Amino acid sequence: MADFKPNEMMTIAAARALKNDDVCFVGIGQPSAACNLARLTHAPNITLIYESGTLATKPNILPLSIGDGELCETAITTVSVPEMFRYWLQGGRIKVGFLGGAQIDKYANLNTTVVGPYDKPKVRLPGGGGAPEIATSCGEIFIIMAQGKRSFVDKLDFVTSIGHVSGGDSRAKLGVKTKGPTKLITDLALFEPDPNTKEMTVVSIHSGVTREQIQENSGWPVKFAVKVAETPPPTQRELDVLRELHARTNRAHAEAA
Amino acid sequence: MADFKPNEMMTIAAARALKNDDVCFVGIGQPSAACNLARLTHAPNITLIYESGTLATKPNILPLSIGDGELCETAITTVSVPEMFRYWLQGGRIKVGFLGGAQIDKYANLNTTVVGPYDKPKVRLPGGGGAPEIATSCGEIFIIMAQGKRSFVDKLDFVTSIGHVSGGDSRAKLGVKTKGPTKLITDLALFEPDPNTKEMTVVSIHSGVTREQIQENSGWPVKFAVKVAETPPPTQRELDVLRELHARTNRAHAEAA
Amino acid sequence: MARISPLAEAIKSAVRDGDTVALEGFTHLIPHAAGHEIIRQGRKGLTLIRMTPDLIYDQLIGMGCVSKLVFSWGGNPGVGSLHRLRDAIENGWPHKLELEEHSHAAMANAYEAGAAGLPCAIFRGYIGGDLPKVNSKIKRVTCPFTGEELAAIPAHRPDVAVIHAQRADKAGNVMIEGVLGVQKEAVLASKRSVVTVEEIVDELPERSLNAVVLPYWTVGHVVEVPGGAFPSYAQGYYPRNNNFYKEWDAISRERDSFLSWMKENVLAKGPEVFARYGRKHRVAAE
Amino acid sequence: MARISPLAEAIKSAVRDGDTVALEGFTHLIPHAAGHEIIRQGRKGLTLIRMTPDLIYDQLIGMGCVSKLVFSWGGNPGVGSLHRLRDAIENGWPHKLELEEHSHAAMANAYEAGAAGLPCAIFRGYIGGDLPKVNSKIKRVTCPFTGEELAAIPAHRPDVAVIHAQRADKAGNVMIEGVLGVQKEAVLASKRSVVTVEEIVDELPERSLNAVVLPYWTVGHVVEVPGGAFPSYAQGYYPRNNNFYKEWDAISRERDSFLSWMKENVLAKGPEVFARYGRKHRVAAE
Repeated sequence: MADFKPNEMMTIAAARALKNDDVCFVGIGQPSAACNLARLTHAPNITLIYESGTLATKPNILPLSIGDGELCETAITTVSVPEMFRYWLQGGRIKVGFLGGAQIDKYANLNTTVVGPYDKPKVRLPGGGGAPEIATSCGEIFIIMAQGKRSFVDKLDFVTSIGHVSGGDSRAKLGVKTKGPTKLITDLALFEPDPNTKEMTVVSIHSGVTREQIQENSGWPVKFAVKVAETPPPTQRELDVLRELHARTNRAHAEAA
Repeated sequence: MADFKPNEMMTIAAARALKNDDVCFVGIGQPSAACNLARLTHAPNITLIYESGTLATKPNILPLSIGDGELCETAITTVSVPEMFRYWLQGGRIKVGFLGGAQIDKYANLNTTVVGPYDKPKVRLPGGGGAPEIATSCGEIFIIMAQGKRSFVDKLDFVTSIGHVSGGDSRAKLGVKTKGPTKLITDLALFEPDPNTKEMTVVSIHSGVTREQIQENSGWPVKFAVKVAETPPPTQRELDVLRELHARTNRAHAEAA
Repeated sequence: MARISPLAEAIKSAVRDGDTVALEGFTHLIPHAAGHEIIRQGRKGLTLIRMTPDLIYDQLIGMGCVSKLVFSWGGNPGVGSLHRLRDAIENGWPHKLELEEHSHAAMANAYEAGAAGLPCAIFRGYIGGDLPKVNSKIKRVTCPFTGEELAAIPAHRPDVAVIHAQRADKAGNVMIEGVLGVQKEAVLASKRSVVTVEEIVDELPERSLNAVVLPYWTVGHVVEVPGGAFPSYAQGYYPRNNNFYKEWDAISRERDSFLSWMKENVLAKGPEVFARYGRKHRVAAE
Repeated sequence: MARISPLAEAIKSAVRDGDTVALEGFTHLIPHAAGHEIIRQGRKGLTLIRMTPDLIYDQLIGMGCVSKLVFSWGGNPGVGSLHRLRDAIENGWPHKLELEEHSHAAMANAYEAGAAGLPCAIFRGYIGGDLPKVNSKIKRVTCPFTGEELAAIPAHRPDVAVIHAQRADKAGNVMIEGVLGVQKEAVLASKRSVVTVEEIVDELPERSLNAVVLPYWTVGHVVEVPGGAFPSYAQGYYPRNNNFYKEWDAISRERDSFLSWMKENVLAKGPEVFARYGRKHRVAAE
């Protein structure tokens, strides 16, 4: 078995969740790495859309920002940002939206706004960006976040974008017709919402990780599914493609300086 | 003095009303001829916009339709029709809008919808097209129409687009901030709104035309300004440019067939 | 998801009796060949939407395919009346035609809202005129910040959009250039779509970074019909045949001359007759 | 009406103390040189609008030009925090900063509505989250046809828009390619505008029939500032300098290092320093 880092497992597990005919709204960082890894391995025709307006882009290196020239040059076309949010996101043309955040709760609501009170924050975070409407307009949401007690919290300081709200049918009761978070991929495990309570529940534990580790890195009593699988470890090919993608990216960014 | 037709006088008088720095929303037919005549004579930098989305177009021949290829090829760019109506017309970026109609009343309200009752029309006309919002969104409106008892009527069968409504401040009372019809150019005379009543009033009579002719071809008792000018007859150059434009247009349309 | 199909199959699969259909095109790229196929297949009870219904709508109405028209300007541009449309409204021939009449601004906003997944559009319009008296779909919404009353209309959400474009690639990505009209919005607002194109190419040619492209997963049937916009035009391929528009006035004026023209030129023919108009007129980038 | 001006004159004439200013750019074409000129001229009490305030806003805030920020995502993309923005919010340094916080969808719609001359925008958004609790500008409007509650926000109508573009012609027609962001909307929504460009050419080059062009009568000052987007990029001219974005993290972390960098690189310099970044990187059509 190849040697791998938890972070690599997280990216690879997220990539595996994507299908060849998916249309994805891609965020910068982990989501971008996962989506492009999928495209470079099992999902060559996956459609990647970045909120800067680039449609069906096929970057050779990972962008640092959401609107790097590489994304535009390899896209089928680039639309304005108002069009992106009106025709493409709100128009219901995105199947999978990727989100992350500084804090998540057990219903996969996310906070990317503040730690502490809004008016007197302890840490001011960047803010919602596209997330509030990505969370409700995409067909379903995948969340990628490394686990830890400061990020997996019992109560969010601020709800930037909703997941399953307070569980059960509370999301649907707000008039939202999309599925919301269907997968939460961490560095330790894969969570999916319980069909009834909608609480994010561990369905697969990454190779070499224990239940105790998952609990220690969560701020609430974690639920485990009746049948919990073991996430297959990264294949050599997955690791090679991911590492080469990162190496290529680093070389390109260094050259451009 | 050159020999000319009333129709030519009408087009030329309309062209003269346009200035080099005007931005015009151009309709097909007489307005298009007048605007391009202005461009080819005293107003070479006039900006012509057709509702098909063509911005700052400089057609060499007159288009038959609002979206002929000639308009697009000579434009600085062509935008979509939703953008045209949202950013350009409603956005307040058009100074002069040209309108015509099947019927006009003394306050320059226009009917291009039906003759007779709406539900059981005697003659079904094409309808409003862009007119309802051109009439209220452009800085001011020029109307070109040949006079006659069937078109210059006491009461419209249908108000497709408003002019000065029922006169006085009735237009402003509807919340409309633009000027409305400031010129009505006919084959016989030039009308402008009375500053108080807003009734369209003859301010200039075309060369060779009598007050009686104007009255005979109007369905209401026509008001004449205190000082009525005589419209200078077409110059030879105006006639030459207009006739050559029409001839070039006819040759091009015949060739394309 | 784009599927490359023959025209008859595309229309059969996408357009059903009673559907709401938008065959769009603002002078440019009007889908005449697709409209003829709808007539040949004898569709009935259609609600047709279009900003500028012209010859192809005159033909669909005259052939009895249409029960309702949603529109803002119905004429033969630069020529005059649409005689079949008038005959339907004024005399109920071949049968009664229900009208839902708007302004261009309203129609453009309704398509835009449909593409944007909204239930309605708001705009500054319909002030003072009579159209709101005859169209119950025109309402008012008050701006919660300024108190201004704005016009509100329902979004267009057709069952089917039918458009013509210059080209598609083999995956079904469709590229449009020139006078764009509301075609992109019409396709994005519709449940299904049929896109006829001048040519299907291996890959879309070199293009602007911001070219107007409908990606393959947003379109339905893609059909190669060279010349399929005639007598409208395809920028870069062939010009508008203004003479045919003038000739249509005489052809369509009487019911008999109309019917015999339709029989000879539409019912007895197939989409292949359009190919002779589809010659390349000039290169696209010129 | 476009006027070709030097940068200092353009900013002096267009941007006044207390103005609402949108220096827009979505990663691409961020008007850094123009922002530096605003700092050099010592503008105070500005309300800055931008979807993605990044380095240039960090600089304007840290230099005390800004009293209010209207935004949806304030960070150093792919790197981390904006330390000057955080210092202003968390510690009130150099003074208190009022926030009006939105989502991207809201901001994009607010610019779009501003460009369209509307008082407000409606969209499907802000469902369930906490932003409406801290932003009183977020209201609801009910669709008169379906009863659906939609989010409503006031249109952006800045006093001034400041953008950077690839090129303008001598008349002042401005052409933009690549990642477009909301720049066209920002200019159309604003009372005044300053457009810096990589180059002013005799005539706009051969372009797509649907190229993104702001015609001369819709823009204010046009200023040639080669390299004026650095460390952002200008598609067709030079790439994004990702390393500078990373370096900014260290420069801006402490007040002292920030102030000395600003003194040396902004206050003591002029727009001509950007020219060395403005080399042609590749041709536009590639």
